[in-house]
Amino acid sequence: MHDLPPHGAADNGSPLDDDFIQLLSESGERMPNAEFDPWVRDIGAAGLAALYDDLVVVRRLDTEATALQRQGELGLWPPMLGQEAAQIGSARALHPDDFVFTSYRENAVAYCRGVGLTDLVKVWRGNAQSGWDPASVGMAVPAIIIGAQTLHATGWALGAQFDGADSVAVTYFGDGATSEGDVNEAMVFAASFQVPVVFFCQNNQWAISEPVGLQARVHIAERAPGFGIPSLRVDGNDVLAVMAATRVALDRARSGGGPTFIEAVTYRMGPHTTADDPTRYRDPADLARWAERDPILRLRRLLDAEGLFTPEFEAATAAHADAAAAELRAGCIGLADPEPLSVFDNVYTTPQATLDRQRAGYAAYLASFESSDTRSSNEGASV
Amino acid sequence: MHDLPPHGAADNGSPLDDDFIQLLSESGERMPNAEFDPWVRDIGAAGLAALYDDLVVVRRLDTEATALQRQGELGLWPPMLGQEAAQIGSARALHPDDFVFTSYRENAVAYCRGVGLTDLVKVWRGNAQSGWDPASVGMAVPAIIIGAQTLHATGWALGAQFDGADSVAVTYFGDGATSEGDVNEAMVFAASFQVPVVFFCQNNQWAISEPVGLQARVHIAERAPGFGIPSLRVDGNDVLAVMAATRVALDRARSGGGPTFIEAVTYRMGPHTTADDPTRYRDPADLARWAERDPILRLRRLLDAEGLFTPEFEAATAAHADAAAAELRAGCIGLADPEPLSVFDNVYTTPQATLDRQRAGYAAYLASFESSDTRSSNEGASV
Amino acid sequence: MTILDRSPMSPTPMSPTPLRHPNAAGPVGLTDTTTLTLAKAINAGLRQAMLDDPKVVLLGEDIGALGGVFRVTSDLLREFGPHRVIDTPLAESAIIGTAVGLAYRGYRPVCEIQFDGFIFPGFDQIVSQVAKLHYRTQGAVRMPITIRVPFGGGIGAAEHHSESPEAYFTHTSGLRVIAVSDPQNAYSLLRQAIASDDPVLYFEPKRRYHVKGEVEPTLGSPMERAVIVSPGSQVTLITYGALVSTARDAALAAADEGVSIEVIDLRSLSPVDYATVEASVRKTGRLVVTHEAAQSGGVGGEIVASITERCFDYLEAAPVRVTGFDIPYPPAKLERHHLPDLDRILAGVDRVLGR
Amino acid sequence: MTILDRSPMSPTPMSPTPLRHPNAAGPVGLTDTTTLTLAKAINAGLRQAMLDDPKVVLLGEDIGALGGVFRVTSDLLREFGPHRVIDTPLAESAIIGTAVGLAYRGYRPVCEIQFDGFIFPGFDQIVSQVAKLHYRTQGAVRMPITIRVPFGGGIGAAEHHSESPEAYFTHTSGLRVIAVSDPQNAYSLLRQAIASDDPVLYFEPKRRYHVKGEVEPTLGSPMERAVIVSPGSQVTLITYGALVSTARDAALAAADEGVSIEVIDLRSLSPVDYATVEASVRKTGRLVVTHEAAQSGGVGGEIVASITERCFDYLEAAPVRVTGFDIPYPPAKLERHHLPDLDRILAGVDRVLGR
Ligand SMILES: Cc1ncc(C[n+]2csc(CCOP(=O)(O)OP(=O)(O)O)c2C)c(N)n1
Ligand SMILES: Cc1ncc(C[n+]2csc(CCOP(=O)(O)OP(=O)(O)O)c2C)c(N)n1
Ligand SMILES: [Mg+2]
Ligand SMILES: [Mg+2]
Repeated sequence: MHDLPPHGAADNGSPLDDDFIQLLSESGERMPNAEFDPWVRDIGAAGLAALYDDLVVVRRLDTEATALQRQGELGLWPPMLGQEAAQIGSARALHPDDFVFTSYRENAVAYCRGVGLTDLVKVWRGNAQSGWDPASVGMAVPAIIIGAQTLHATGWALGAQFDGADSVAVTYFGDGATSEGDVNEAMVFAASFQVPVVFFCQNNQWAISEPVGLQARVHIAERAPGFGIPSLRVDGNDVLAVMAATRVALDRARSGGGPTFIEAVTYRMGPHTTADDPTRYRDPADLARWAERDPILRLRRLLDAEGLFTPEFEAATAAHADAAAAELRAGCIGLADPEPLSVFDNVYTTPQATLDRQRAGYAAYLASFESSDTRSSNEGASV
Repeated sequence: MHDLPPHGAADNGSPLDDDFIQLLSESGERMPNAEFDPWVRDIGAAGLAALYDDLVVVRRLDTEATALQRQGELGLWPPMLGQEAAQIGSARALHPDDFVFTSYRENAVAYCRGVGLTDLVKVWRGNAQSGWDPASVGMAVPAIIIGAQTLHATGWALGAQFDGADSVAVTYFGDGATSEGDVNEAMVFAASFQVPVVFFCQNNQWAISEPVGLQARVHIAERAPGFGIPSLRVDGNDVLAVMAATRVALDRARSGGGPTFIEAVTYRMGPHTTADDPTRYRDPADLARWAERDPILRLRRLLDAEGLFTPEFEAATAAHADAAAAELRAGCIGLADPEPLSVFDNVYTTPQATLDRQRAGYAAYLASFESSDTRSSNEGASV
Repeated sequence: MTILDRSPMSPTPMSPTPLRHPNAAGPVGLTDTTTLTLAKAINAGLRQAMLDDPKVVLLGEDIGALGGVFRVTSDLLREFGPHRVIDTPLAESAIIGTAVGLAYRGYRPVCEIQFDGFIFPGFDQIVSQVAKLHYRTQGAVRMPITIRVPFGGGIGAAEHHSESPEAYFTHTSGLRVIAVSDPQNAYSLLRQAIASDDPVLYFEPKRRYHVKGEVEPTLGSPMERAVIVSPGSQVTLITYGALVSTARDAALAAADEGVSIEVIDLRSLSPVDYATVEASVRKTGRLVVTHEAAQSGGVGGEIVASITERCFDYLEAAPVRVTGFDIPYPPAKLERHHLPDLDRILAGVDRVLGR
Repeated sequence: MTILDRSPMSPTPMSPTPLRHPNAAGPVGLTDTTTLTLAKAINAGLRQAMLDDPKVVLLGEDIGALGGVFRVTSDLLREFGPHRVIDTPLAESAIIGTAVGLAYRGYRPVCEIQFDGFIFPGFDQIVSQVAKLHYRTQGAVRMPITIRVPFGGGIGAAEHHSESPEAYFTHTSGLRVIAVSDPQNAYSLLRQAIASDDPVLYFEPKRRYHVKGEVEPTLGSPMERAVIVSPGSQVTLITYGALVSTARDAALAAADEGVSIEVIDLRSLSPVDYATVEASVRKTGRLVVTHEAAQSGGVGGEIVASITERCFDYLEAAPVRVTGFDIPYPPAKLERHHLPDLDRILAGVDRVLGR
């Protein structure tokens, strides 16, 4: 019968065990792996450099956004610090016509999809409820309701299957999200219909203040097989391993093999959001231990060992990052405030009488301020 | 990594494979099992006879209720035909101070808990939304919203844990229910809190017209370990195996070992409810195959082989069943209609002004019919 | 790279298009006026919508081989195949959430919720995703999802099978809400709902599924329009769904007593066609609203409030509501003490007339 | 065998019982009038309820070590331990469903929903279980569950963090719905809500969490009662939650212009204290209702309808609603164009006065 696998809650509490796919050690050495190496064999020197550049740029963007928040330019920001490899490694494995469904923290994924830098912060500056047109970048707008997007990905993948398309839906979510009914229902549907979807869980060890051990007593990767979905557990701070695993999953999906679940084991090095205070619940020693496993440091060591980390390369990368940060800052600060009456736009695709009456009433109300210094009456208008 | 277990969807579609605990073969022979035999060693001749009596009585009750529905005495009835062993074997393993949370089909479980026979049909006759006081029998009123009760069981078990009580919550649900978010969330919570709850899934192969293969591509018992919950897969038509498995799970729960999941593999021999027409979706050959595995026939063969199935025993059992059926019929037909104004009772525990006004208005309205033959005005009353 | 289907939407509601399937052996839509039950009219509407637009897919529990527990989807699996008529696992949140994903990819999903009381596990996806995604994306994404819900009581059913949850949705900005009342408008409004680029909750009066009527294969007036089903001059009586027929009966009975009632079938609960309702109330000066749902927070309260705001000077008496009580749905043997019926509606009419 | 706790309920609302914990080192309730923020007043109310009744347990996301994202449960984990303050996995349906099971076993759970917009995954358990189980069991089972929900906007937050979902619950028979507005009633009504044997949705005006006020450790008037927070004679202005303070400001501003407004803080949204509201409207003849939630199907419509029914002959003008628009909650930079503010309320007052 089905007794528990050997590692239980206690192990989940110390997730540093290496029961996962690793291609790059913490000290930056390539670890041979017959099964997964072939999936990143094409990543030569230029590929590694490009990945490094990605990691540095997205960290810089993240830092800049955090600074913008501290300076009052953003209302809030959810940093991804520490999770860069999990996001870059997976997102760089995708095809343009794949489609991504994420939560709020996947800004590095959005960067890879080609989302404009300013568009990344529109929501957090309060200018809009989302930053981009999904069709133009192959990425849905983030879901804030935890787990909701996993069902959307499953539905999109069902559509792709009907269309006979060669496209895969990839959905990102956190360790905390695995407790929500929606994520589990998504696995039920994805397995039942055998649709091309990849469930990509960034296990960053925390759901705000709650450690992953509260959500799950066994490794999160073990959840999926019980739904009939094969899973992979990967070192989420190892950009190569993440890319290899994602490619395996994408390949399976494209060739009709159905869904795959990936648990990328990583760590949220920052607060949950800029409004959070992790000192209330997190042991600083934990953070120190994970700093050793920094995804950027690790790739840098590899590049260094291979003689690729030249001063020119470092400078070019830094310049790229600075330019991106400057673009983000300028774009953010330059965002025009939305028009007052746009509050009524796009509730419906066609006119709706009740709402149109409210809009007319409010327009008249606003106009009354323009026409006089004091507030004036607005008969019949419903404000 | 976690690839799929060897049996996939195809196997789930033919669930007759014997990858489950069996102590009693289809031909009624005891099958030795070192692990599970000790759990039913105390079931001697009298015990077997009592179980047989249970099975016969509950089937008779079920048949009687179906007849009552056909005769217009009940609005609807959900037959459990074929699932008697799954329900009797598990329910007879419980202690009085355990607490049961079921769906609508667990009438044999209710019988074991001591629910009055008439109380079983109150809902289906339309007299009340539930039949009994949960505290008096240690069984919640059935949940019609699929899966909802699994969370209630988990919460009750959490309370039992706080109380340091020796009691276990047992929740029954179907194969279809495993697709609902609630059932999965219940497993998350039960595992996280390690509460004394047993998840008892009657896989009767159907959710109305949908075969279990649509809900799950691997055996349902495989779902739980991914949540950190050990599981057992048992022949649900084998009353001894079901009892043994349930006792294992209860014992684990009582000794602080947390939740267990049991999949009892059985078959819904009847329609989903009396309103259903299975000929639209079910192959009659399937039914014939499962008739061979009838849970009552099987125990009868064992009793026969052991010389216990005497004519006197058969007659006594039949008489018991007939008497129960007669009691059910008389009780059903004798149920007094509820009072009109009781429609307002028990919405709240204390007076609620808006509702009290509605009650007063309706009382006046009803009274107006008594005082005159024609409808009369009822000023101020809100009906 | 075409990710979202940006092709023009299905035929606009105003142009009736009873298409035949090119393949003569394939499914055939209604071509002539036919007598159908309300359930069969919905079935015909689904078929026509599927013929009109290959992106229309049906999702739900037991909608395939069984044809749904009310047989509303009968034959469609056979006619269109399992890629158009999708029996889903038993999970309402996933049914709606999957539909969202299909809409993201350019599909036009029609979800069936088996009974009114089973919509709540899918409530979050409806309220937070279906209703809001068009707004959230500043118009970039459309959610042309129709959610069919058999609703209301009077069928002697067990709990959760007789509810009237429409007000939860009329309070949810971004949704349109329709309730049909007879075979013709069931057919016509379903086609309009499916063709709409907005998400539509489409409520079916389950106790009238078996009532027959003539169905013309047209789209009729726009779905936002209320319809005067029985003209009158002294009292405006507003309702929707199963009670439309009861309200008509009430108007007939009142006529015998010399009272002239104008019965309006709302059809659209969100938005409400206040132009039609206002015109009637300005004429009659008296308003009665009736529905099965609980009174507090129900659709009737909103209409009474809006009409009072809009027609205060025309009202000759306080508007009256005749509704279900503020109770959970009662057991079958008590439901007639909860549901408005002819007598309770007439008592309400008496009240608004000060009698 | 005692399965359900049948012991008499906690101290009745009317008898203030500021109990001290027997163990001097343990948590201590408020004993004297103290100046507290609204958040701290709720914290004090929770503490007192937990001291009063060992069956009171708290469930929610991040309510333990973190003390909740608004710090409302600060220190309670340390004071009462993990069996009374339960950090749950991230799943709202399970939070509510688990509370149902705890109630079945005689507990009195207090659930925290982190933000208004996150209540919907738990909606089914609230509507179909929490609200209905007492009725379903003909009174045999009680559901003394309190569901705390920070609600409303004005804090510049992202989507789903500023909603006002109260009307979904006022339309749900079997629930009581409370919205508090200041530290004192936050404290007193929370204790009453937890002591109630009925399920209570308890809405906290999150943008006023940091506002300070004096808190007396008493239960005050029954939670069903509305309170006149500022007496007046010409217009009745009804509101609840965060807008109570705005309404008071409006009354002050109007007084400067010679208009006398009576401001009523509803406190209980279900049931509404119509006795108090009616008495006021009979006096003033004019009614304005204001809330943040969307207008259609909102609490305001129900009040306007009910008051029109009850006080028609006293009304001198059509009641006026000043509410959020029928839109999804807008982005932070637009929220001031959605939320009623002083000016919009005064414009509504002008309207009801025909000015
Ligand atoms: C349905 C719902 N409940 C609660 C929240 C509040 N919330 C926002 S983020 C979060 C934790 C999410 O943790 P996880 O899934 O691990 O993602 P991470 O933040 O670590 O990326 C919570 C509880 C929410 N957004 N949605
Ligand atoms: C939330 C919800 N959705 C749909 C239904 C309608 N329904 C009633 S029984 C049923 C099938 C249940 O199948 P299963 O869980 O296998 O239990 P069984 O009927 O086989 O005992 C369905 C879909 C429901 N009661 N609740
Ligand atoms: Mg996390
Ligand atoms: Mg079943």
